[in-house]
This record gives sequence, C-alpha cells and structure tokens, in this order.
Amino acid sequence: MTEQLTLSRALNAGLRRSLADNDRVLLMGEDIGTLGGVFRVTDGLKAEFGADRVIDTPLAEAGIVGTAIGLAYRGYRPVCEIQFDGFIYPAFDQIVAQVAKLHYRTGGNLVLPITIRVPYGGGIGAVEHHSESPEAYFAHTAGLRVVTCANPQDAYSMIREAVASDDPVLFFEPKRRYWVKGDVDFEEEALPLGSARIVATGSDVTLVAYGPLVATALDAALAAADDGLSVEVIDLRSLSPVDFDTVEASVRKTGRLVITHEAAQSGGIGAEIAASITDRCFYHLEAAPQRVTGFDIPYPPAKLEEHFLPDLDRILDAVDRVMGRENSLTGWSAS
Amino acid sequence: MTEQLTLSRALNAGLRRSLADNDRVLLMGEDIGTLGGVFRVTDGLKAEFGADRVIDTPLAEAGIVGTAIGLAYRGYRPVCEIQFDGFIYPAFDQIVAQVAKLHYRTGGNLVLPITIRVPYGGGIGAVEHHSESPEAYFAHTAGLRVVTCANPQDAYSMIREAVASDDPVLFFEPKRRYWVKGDVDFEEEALPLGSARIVATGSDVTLVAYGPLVATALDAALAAADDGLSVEVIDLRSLSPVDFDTVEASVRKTGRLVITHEAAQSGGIGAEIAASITDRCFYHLEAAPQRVTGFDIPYPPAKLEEHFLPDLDRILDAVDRVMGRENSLTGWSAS
Amino acid sequence: MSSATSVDKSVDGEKPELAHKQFEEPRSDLPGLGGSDRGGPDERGPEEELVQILTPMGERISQPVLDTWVADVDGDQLVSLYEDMVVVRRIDVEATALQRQGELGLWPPLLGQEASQIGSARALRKDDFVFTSYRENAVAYARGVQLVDLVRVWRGTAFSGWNPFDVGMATPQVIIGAQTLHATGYAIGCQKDGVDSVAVAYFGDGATSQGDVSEAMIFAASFNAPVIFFCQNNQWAISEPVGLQAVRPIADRSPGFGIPSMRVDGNDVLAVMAATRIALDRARTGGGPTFIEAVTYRMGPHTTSDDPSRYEDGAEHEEWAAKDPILRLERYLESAGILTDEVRAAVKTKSDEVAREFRAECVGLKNPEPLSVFENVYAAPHSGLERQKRQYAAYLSYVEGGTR
Amino acid sequence: MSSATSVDKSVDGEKPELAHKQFEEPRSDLPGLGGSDRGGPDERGPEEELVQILTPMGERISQPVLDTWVADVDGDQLVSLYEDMVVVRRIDVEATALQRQGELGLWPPLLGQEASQIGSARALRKDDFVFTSYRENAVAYARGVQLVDLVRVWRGTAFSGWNPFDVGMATPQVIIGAQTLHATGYAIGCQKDGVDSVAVAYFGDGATSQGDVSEAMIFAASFNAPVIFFCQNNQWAISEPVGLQAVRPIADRSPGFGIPSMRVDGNDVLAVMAATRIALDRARTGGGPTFIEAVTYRMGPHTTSDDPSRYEDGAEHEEWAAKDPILRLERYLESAGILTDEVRAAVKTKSDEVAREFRAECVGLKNPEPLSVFENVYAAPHSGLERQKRQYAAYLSYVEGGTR
Ligand SMILES: Cc1ncc(C[n+]2csc(CCOP(=O)(O)OP(=O)(O)O)c2C)c(N)n1
Ligand SMILES: Cc1ncc(C[n+]2csc(CCOP(=O)(O)OP(=O)(O)O)c2C)c(N)n1
Ligand SMILES: [Mg+2]
Ligand SMILES: [Mg+2]
Repeated sequence: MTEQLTLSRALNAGLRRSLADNDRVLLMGEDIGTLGGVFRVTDGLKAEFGADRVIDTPLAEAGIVGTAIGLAYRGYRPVCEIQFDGFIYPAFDQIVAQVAKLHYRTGGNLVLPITIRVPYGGGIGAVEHHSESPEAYFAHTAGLRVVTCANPQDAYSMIREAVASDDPVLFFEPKRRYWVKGDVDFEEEALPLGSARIVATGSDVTLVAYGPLVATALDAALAAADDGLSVEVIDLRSLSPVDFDTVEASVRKTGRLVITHEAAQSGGIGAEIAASITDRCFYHLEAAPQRVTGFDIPYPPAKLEEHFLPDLDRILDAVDRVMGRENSLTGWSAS
Repeated sequence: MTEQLTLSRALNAGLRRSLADNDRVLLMGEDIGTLGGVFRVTDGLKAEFGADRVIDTPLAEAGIVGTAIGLAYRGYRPVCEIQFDGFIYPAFDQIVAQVAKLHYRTGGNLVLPITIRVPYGGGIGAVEHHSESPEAYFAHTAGLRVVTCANPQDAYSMIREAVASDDPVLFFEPKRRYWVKGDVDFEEEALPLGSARIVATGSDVTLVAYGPLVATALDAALAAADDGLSVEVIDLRSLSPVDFDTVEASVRKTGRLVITHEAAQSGGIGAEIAASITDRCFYHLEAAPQRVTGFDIPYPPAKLEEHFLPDLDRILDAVDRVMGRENSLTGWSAS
Repeated sequence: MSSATSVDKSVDGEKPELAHKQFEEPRSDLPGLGGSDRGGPDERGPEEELVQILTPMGERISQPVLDTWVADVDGDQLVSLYEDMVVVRRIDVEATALQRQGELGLWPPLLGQEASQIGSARALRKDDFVFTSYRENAVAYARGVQLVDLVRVWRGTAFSGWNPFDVGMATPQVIIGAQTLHATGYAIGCQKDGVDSVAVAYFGDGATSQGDVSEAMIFAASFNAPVIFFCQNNQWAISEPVGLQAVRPIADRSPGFGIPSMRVDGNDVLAVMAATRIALDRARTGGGPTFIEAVTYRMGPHTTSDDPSRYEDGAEHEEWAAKDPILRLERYLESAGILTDEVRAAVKTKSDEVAREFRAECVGLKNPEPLSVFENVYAAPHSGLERQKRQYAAYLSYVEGGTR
Repeated sequence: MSSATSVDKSVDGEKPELAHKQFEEPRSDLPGLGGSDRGGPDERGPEEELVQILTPMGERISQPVLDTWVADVDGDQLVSLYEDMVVVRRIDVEATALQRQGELGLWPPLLGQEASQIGSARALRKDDFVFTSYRENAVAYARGVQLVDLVRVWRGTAFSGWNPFDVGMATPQVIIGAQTLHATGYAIGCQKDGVDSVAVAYFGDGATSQGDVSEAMIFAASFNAPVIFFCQNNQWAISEPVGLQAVRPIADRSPGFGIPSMRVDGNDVLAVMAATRIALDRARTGGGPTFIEAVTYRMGPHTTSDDPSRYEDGAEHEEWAAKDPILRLERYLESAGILTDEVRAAVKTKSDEVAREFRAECVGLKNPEPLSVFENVYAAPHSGLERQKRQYAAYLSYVEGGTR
C-alpha cells in the first residue's frame, strides 16, 4: 500500500508500526507524549499506545539516554527523541562512554537496541543550537551506527530498521525536510541499514550527499545536465558504516568526487569519504575530491545561514573544480 | 637556562610560570590541589600559590568547565584539568555548546581564555576510559584551538602559550610520555601555537604524527633509514588549526604521506589531513596517503592494547605501502 | 510623569537586619533516622505556603519578615515598578505581533511573569551580573538593555543583542540550565576579587531537571558563592507540567545541597523584590547562595511556535488569570490612591512610545554582511578559518561577477 | 562448619510492617517561609545521628525501627555475614598483593567498607539487579560472582569479568555516577514488567556531585521507580574530603527530590542490612525509590596507584580503625557465644581456600586472542570494522610470516 506522506508523517507511521510490532519498543523524550513532539513526529502515539509506552520524560538528556540504557538491560528497545540537534551534548557522555561501549564492555552479553532520534541541520531560520549537524562526532565513535534519511520512504523504512537493530543507532532526521511529501510504500523491501543508494546515475562526477542536502544535490545534477555534465548522485544514508563499496564503484566510473554536508568541513564526514576513496581509487581519480560543506564556524544567525549552508551554486562550483572548468578558485594558488 | 625535566615536570614548570606571570590565572580540577593531580602535574602549586588559585573542585566535569566560563566572564584565565581523557564527556556540552561558541555568540565581547588540560592516549596498561584519544571531537568543533605536545620543551612552552591565548584551548597531554625526560630551555623562543614542526628531515615519505606517537614516528624514521628510506617526520603540535602549509611543503617534496594517531581511524585527524593534503598536493602525490591509527573499536583491555596502538612495525608497513614496496596488503584487492 | 520613569532601577534599598531565623532548621523528633527532613514526596498543592505581600485582590498583607525589606518602596517606586511591568507586557505583545507579521523568527512571551522578572531585576545593583535563559526580556529591560537589542536574536541578525558588560547581563542562554554554572563561576570570581557584587541565575522549572543546575548548586554551596538561583516556576516546560520534573515543591530541593530557599508568590512584585533583597544581602555579606522559587504562570504559549491548546487545561489558565501580577498591583495602587489619572496616562504614553520605538527599530534592523559569519569565531587569527574566508570571499565575487 | 557457608545469600528475610512514620515530614513553625526544611549549611559532624545497631565495641543496642527488620538474622546467618566480610577482606588483601607483584594492573581496595557492601548485598534477592561503581568487589562476591571473574578487569584481560545476567549485577562502572541512571532505567523496566524486583545503584560520596546522580533521583522520583540509591560515604573521593562535595550530610539531599533517605552506620552490618531491607520493601510494594547513605571509611588507598600519605590525616584514620566493621561483629559474636573456636577455624579455612583459589586463578588467566579486539563492538556485522579486521589479520600473518 502506497500513500503520499510528509517525511515527518512517514516517521510517525514507522514508529507506530514499530510500537505495534514489538511491545518492548518504547518512545521516550521531552514533549513527545501529549504534545506529540515539537515536530509532531510522535503525534497521536501516546493516545494510541498509552503513557506507559510513549513517555514524556523530565527535561534532561543524559537522564533520557541513561535510563534508556537501564531499560535495555531489561530487554526494552527504547527510542529516545532529542528535541533538537544542539541539545544532544548533555547526553554525550551517556552516548559515547556508555551506549557505544557497553556491548563491548559486557563481552556481548548486553545488547543495546537503543535508537536516538535527532532532528538536525539548518535552513529553517532557527535560533542558536537549533540548526546543528553533529553527526561526525558519532560517526567517529566506535560502537554506534549512524544513519540519516532524506525522503519519506526511507524515513518510514529506516526508522523501522533502526528500532529493529540490536545495535544502538543515531538516527538523524533532516528537519528542513520534515514537511516535504513523497510516496511511501508500507510494504517496500527496504535496503539494509548500512547501505547507500544511487539516486541519480551519471558518468562524469560522483556527488555524495546525505540527509537535508540530497535534494539539493539532485537539483545540482539537473542543473549540471543543462551544462552537459552527467552527475551521479549518491544518497549515503548511513554514516557508520559508510557504504564505501557503492561510492568506490561510482568513482571508479566517474573519476571525480564531490561531497557535500552542512556540518563544518574540518573533520566532517566529507574528510573521511575523501580520504577513504582516495585510498581505494587513487589511480582512478582525475582530480582531488572536493568538499562543499558548512564552514568551520558556529552555525550563524538565521539571517546569515545562506552564507553557511551548501547550496546548488556552491555544489556546481565544486563540480566545475573537479571537471577542471573555470570556477571560483581559478587563479588561486593551485591548491 | 636549560634543565633536564620529565614532560610532567615541564608542564608543572610552565604552569608555575603562568601562575606567577598573571594573577588572573587559576587552576581548577579534581585532586589537583593537595594531591597535586593524579599525574602530579600540579604538584606543589597549591602550596606555592594558595588554595585560592589552585582549586580542588567537586567531582563534576560539567561543573568545572561551566564555572570556568563564569570566571572568564570576570576576567579570569582558568586552566581546567580533566583527570583522564575518558572523563571529558560529561563536560562536552559546556565545551562544545558554550566554551566554543560564546565568543561568537557575544559578538566578540566575551573572551574565553580557558585552557582545558587533558591527559590522553593509551599505552599505560590502564582500565577502561583511561586510554582514550578524543581529540577529533574537538578539532571538528569551531571556536576551539586544539594542541598537543610531544616533548618536555614543547610541554613547557605550549602550556604557557595556551594559558596566554585569548581563545579556548584544548591541551592534550600524552600521558605515556609524562615520565620521559628532555632538555627544557626556559627562555626558548617558542613557535607559535598553531604551527607544526619538522622533527626529522627526509625526502621519500612525509610521516605526520602528534603527541604520544611522535617518538614512535621518529623510531620508525630511524628504522626506515636502515632500509635506505628517507622519512621526514612532522610533529603536528596543533590539531586546530592544522599547519597545512608545513605538511603541504613536505609532501610536495616527498610525494608520499603517512599519518599516524591512536584515535579511531574513521573521522579521525588523519582523515582531515589526508583529504586536505590530497586537495592541496593532488599532482604531487605518488601514492594515496596512508593512515596508521587505532581501529574503530572502543579502546580494548590492557592486555590487548598492543593490538590497537599504532607501533613501529605498523608504521613501517604503511611506509612500504606508499613506497610501493611489498607490504601486508600486497595481494589484497588493490584498494 | 517623570518620576515614574526616573527612579534608579538599580537601587539596592535599605537593609533591615536579615531574619536568619527563617533558615533555621526544623528537627525531626523521630528516633534515630536523621534530624532533618528525610521525607518523601509531598502532597502540598503548588501554591501552598507561598510568601505573599500583595494578594490577587490587591490587598497588602503583613508579612513581617519580608515587609522590612520593601519598607523603602514608596509611591514613586511602586509606580515605577508598575510602569515597568506594563511596558514589558506591551513589548511582549508587540513582539508577538511582529513575529506573526514575519518580522521576527520566534518570540518567547513572558506574559504573566512580569512581577517575577521586574521584582527581582529591580532589586539588583548595576555591578551585579545576571545570567538568564531566553524568556527574561523583562529582566533585560530592567537591566537597561536597549529596545532594539531585545530583538536581534529573535530576528536572526545576531546571536547577541548586546554587550554583556554594558548592562551586567549575559545574552540569552538556550541550552537549558547551562547558565546556572556560569553564574556560579562568576560569583566565585566576585568572591575572589573581594567585591560584593552578586551573580543571579534565572531559569525555569523544567531546567531544574538538568544535571548542570544541580552541579551549580553543589559548586555554589562548596565555595559559598554569592549567587542567587532564581527559578521562575511557570508551571510548564513547553508541554510538560512541573509535576513531571519535581514531585515536591522546587524550593525544597536546594536545602539538601546546603542552600536555603524561599518560595514566593511570583505574581507579587513586592514579595519577589523582598525575597531577592534578602538573598542579595546574604550574598553580599558572605552568607553564600540562596535559592528563590517564584511561583508564577506562563499565560502565553511556550514560544510563538507553540500551540498550548494541545496540552493546557483551560480551567487552570483561568485560575491564574485571576492572579495577574499587573492587575493586582493596579488594584493596590488604586486603593492606595497612587494610581491617579495622571499616572495612568503617563504610563500609557510611555508604553505607547516604547512600543512604537521597539517596532520601528526592529523592522529597521539590517542583515549583517555575508563575510561577518567569519568574525569573532576566534579572538586571534586561525589559519584554517582564514583560508575558508578567503575562498568564500572569492566565491562571492565570482558569483557576483556573473560567471555562474 | 558448613552452616556458615550454606545460608542462602539472597534471603529476603521476614517483612515486619514498614514503619512509615520514619519518613514523615517535620514541619517548620516559621511564618510563611515554607513548611519543610529550607535551611542552609549544616553544622553537624559526619557521624551525628547515624543509625546503629552494633556499636564499635560490639554491643548490640536497641533501635526499634531497624530491629524488626533483622529479627530473623540468627546465629548462623550472623556467622555467614561475618564469614563473608572476612573473606572479602582477604580477597582484597590478596588482590593488593597481586597488584604489587605485577599480576594486576590496578586494584581498588574496599578495606573498611565490608559491612556496607555485605550488609546491603546480602539483603537482596537473586532477581534484583545491581549497578555498581568499581569498588564493590564484596557486592560482587555476595552476588555470586566467581573469584576469577573479579580480577579480569583489573588484570586487563577483559572489560567485563562476568555476564551481568548470570548474577544480576552489571560489571564495574568507571565513569563516576553514570550507573545511577542505568539503575533507574532498569527499575522503571521492572515496574513496567509488573515484577517486584528492585534495582540498586551503588556509588560513592564523590559521585553525588555528578549531574547524572541528581538526574537519576529526578527520574526515579517522577516515575516512582523501585530503585535504591546506595551511597557509600567513605569520606574520600581520591584526595578530596566529602566536605568538598557536600556541605550537609549526603542523606539530606534526596528528600528535596522527593526521595526519603536513611543515614546508617556503614560499619554496622546489621544496620546496613536493616536499612536495605526497609528500602527494598518500599520498592517492592510500590513505595518508590529510597536513598541510603552508609557512613564508612576508606581505610586503604583510593587504588593501588594512590598515595594517601599526601593528603590523609593519620588521626582520622586511627579513629576509624577503632570502628572497624569486622572487629565489631567479632566482638559481638564473641560476647554472644557464637564465635566458637570451631567457627573461627572454619572461617579461617574458608578464607585461606578462597585466597588460594583466587590467586591461582588470577595468575592463570591467559591473554585473549589478538583478533578478539574486533569482537562484540557491534551485535551485527559492520562493514567498516570487518574491513579493518581483515586487514589486521592479514598484517598479523604477514608479520608472523617474518617478511617484516
Ligand atoms: C538542553 C536543552 N534541552 C531541551 C531544550 C528544548 N527546550 C527549550 S525550552 C524547554 C522547556 C524549558 O522549560 P523551563 O525550564 O520551565 O522554562 P520556561 O520555558 O518555562 O521559561 C525545552 C525542553 C533546550 N533548549 N535545551
Ligand atoms: C566522570 C569521572 N570523573 C573522574 C573520574 C576519576 N575518579 C575515579 S574515582 C574518583 C573518586 C570517586 O570518589 P567516590 O565517588 O567517593 O568513590 P570512592 O572512590 O570513594 O569509592 C575520581 C575522581 C572518573 N572515574 N569519572
Ligand atoms: Mg517553565
Ligand atoms: Mg568516596
């Protein structure tokens, strides 16, 4: 059965299904119950499944994740909502020192099927701490899986896979895409959680994006086509593990790689992809991989966010760079 | 005046000098006063400068960093000790959302001359959470400076520069090098905080290391010399900013790059260096940059740490790889 | 009426002797199991035992401990407090309208919390320093923040409306509870500097659940820091009622950390002011930290993005409307013959003027320069960032050059 | 004497009616400023008002509330408790020696805390679940952890000595305070499952400063979770005295969160057991969380790496030596005629055996396989890690192959 849903409603449907399928699944977080979450992702679920399974918690992120760990000890599968990206840091210790390490620490005896949902990214004109992209911190943390969806179908399928995973999953939701609609096939055979997807095929350049920027990348591919360039767009979907086999195969074909994300450039996901693909495809690369990312600055005030966020023009400029065409750096020291 | 000191005593001397030079400098942390710190880095400083300036705090890392921010508002220059690497995460929110961003947030009106000292890294046979290398988290965080010393002279000079910096500095101390002695010239003209140093010149391969692995890298360079290879070793010293000009100049000369660190490979400092140097030196590279790092696993139990930590042999194997010599991956799929 | 607006907003008032008795410890007479209250959950209603001087009906009642602390508050000062409350409510209404009209991205209304904010902030001295959350626009106003500076953050032109050191107030803190540690650190600094300035942390009822707030109390107690923990319990943390954060009155929490507390009617501007003055006096004279729970109500939505109809109970809302902080002061001033037509008119004129100026300056705010995103990340140049800035500058001129 | 060792270690004892009175709330008679204790720092000494049944001299005193909760503890059980305490002290001494001999990397001695740990752990049922810090080796012993499993972590052959689900006890937590949230979550799970199992969090006095511990109390109170917060106040957090973490007795903190507390003599095994049983009964019967402060003393160094002579006061140490938990039980058992020569000999034999076995198994522990570092990072395969494992395996055989 297929239905047109916003990404937010698709997540809602995926969570509903997860709650229905397994009575050990619990949702917990701030304002997720009666209010249904500030983005309404959990709308109606408390009414349907009861306050015992859709739990409004005290206002403390370490508390949410820390008690989720205790619930996992008792065989529960908690799905924690962090209200906004910038509020995950108080839970960092519980995530990085506990959630990520306890399976290892207990010699595999404890499984931690904990999903941590994080609305993330900018582009919604928000105030401070509401537009962050903290995914690289978690992708650098062994023991976690890190995924992000870019469309309603994946939102529905991936949240179910995340909840069903026996490993802890950081589930990043591109908040500026919450209201974008798309078809959702509730019975679709989902791709495995750790896999990327080629969302546009091409032969000149491989363009890697994830989450909020997949749509921008697709727009860029269309615009490049007008310029006679064939751009292959990969929706990464998983940031730990990264599906390097898919990216590698594409770059072996195109010889050129552009990566885009909103997070700061230094030490971002783009660095890992550039480094790993350079290692895997050194003799196939026609140009150095280019990154189009947020700058190494705190996310700026709303009226300046367009000067932080990668957009179509900045992506095309990088495409021009890997193609050896005229670009904003031409004339700059060859670097 | 030059003296032979351990790295730990050199830090002690640098902190003493900083306290003497500026009465707004304060030290704060767990067990740093009467005990002098679990590594004795602050030994004797409470006796010398008083409990008012060398402050034993309650056992709460967020509290330490958060109150340091308030002290910065009043013009103090707090130097916080985090007892071990693995205990920095409870302070992550105060560091990443506050210390890193408040200068930006206040339009530059508030300066945060806060130094956060972190004994880090493995190799001492310690229990869990006592051998971590969390530097990549902070290098990915705009607004922070991240540095690490590798020898007593730098320990002395760099801690003074860090304390004197008007920007917040994460100061990583290679704990397994605390007891290694070296000459310290107390009047040495120090390199600027953001600069790397070439510690061995060479022409075949550039080997980048920092903190605990600089000594290992130098050993590797010596061993390689026996094999007829000339390895240039760079002590990075600063992880934010990275002194890419120095690394670039070296790689333009050698055409080959190996990077080593203890932190997990995915998203580590090595990824950023490989990506940036590939971008800057694409046409000079003879081989893909190689990383020799910790694995993407939680730091293992002490009896297994040798199977996590980069060592001389693993570094030489990577040198063989970039030289196109026989190596552990020869015969593997060319990737 | 100039006297209504010329009162020194940072007057510290007289200092009658602190009735330390109020912090005395009751003892249990139960054998062996601890002398202080080691009890469990509490059955008292949210309003039981509130300290109050002005009833909702505007009667001034006698509260011996507090009275002495506001004995100096004369008619002019009362009018000035009244004016401030009216003006900040007007600003709040105007800002909400500006948000509806697309001029602001967001606004967190303080409707209903005017007495808590004005009563406390007006008790402070210029050299005190305030660390607030995001809802304390009335505190900012009382600290002397310029009108236009109140909206920069919410319009999205800056993260900081003002220079904290100009007004003795940090800019809004969005990370719940984080500022309580900053205030504590600041207070420790005051102590070290040998000055009698005081740091004040404002935060909400929801914030009390964050570990940072407990840690702040621990540091404050250990170092006997001159800090006031001022909690506006407005009964809600977005959609969550205070009962989810605390099963006992919030004011019961700090004593266990060694910090005495007061629980005041947060809609009673005089009680709030008196309690704040008691706490300030303790802090200035080496008495250490104090916790104040100002019991009030968030009469508006959490922010302009919120829809309280999804969770709020209409009857509770009505009940609190009857306890409006401005109304009760108005009634009192009327009965005391202070609120003359002349005063009323002056206050109206003032708030009209403020609203006009506020709106005009808000809509007049220009967007900052693109390259300013790179400013003030660091105090000294950072080579990595400098490179990004150069490249982006080149990009901007390239794009403007029309090549792309 | 087999009866000394055959007593069921998880016996729950009889359940005399809970004297709820002890949690009743004292009220202040101060006008207007709150009914419960809103007082400040406390002047009481660390030992004032400790609940005690056995004095340091081994006299059994009457404590009506507690007595009923240990009325069932007969001579055999007393001997069994005594034996456990002697044995865990022996293990502790042996482990310290093993560390000195290079067989262990580190050891955190529990010397002096035997009564706190044995008294509480022996009150638990098998289906209860314990979340401890790193010093609770006696708790582990009482939970039935195998001797060899006590040292794996400290020898560095594993991060986990045992399977938590085999013994109802999580493996040691090094991040101070973190486990209190895990215990609270576990307790919420018990509640949801409709079982009357209880979660117990052990932590130190220093831990109470961590935000996590306060958050755990908040969650526990809000959800009325069946969890016991068992704080061993051993007066030190490495070199920091408890006074730096808390200016009032630690047991005074939880009531403000809505969690009743007890402050017991942590060197009195019977008082500790009684208090734990009271708390367990509350938890099992829907009464929610309880906080127990067991006041004791860390007689050894923080760990074998520590040098307490740098900070500890010899006189204080002497004072506490006189309150030794084993000595006092020994005196009592002697005076009651229970500690016969036969019993004494049996206990000695047992502890000798344990020590021998402990040492032998410790030194016999083999290092794990190199490639096991890659196991159990994830429950399902992770492509990135699989690749690293393959490459490292290739590297190891390459190196073994002698090519390098
Ligand atoms: C660390 C953190 N978590 C969550 C949020 C999201 N959030 C913003 S306001 C709020 C409720 C705060 O309630 P309270 O402390 O009572 O203050 P009030 O809004 O009532 O003034 C929440 C959960 C946040 N800003 N920071
Ligand atoms: C988050 C964290 N910070 C610091 C440490 C270092 N540390 C280990 S034990 C300890 C003292 C703990 O004292 P307490 O809680 O009283 O327990 P005790 O050692 O006395 O049993 C400290 C500071 C740690 N393990 N974790
Ligand atoms: Mg509130
Ligand atoms: Mg202790």
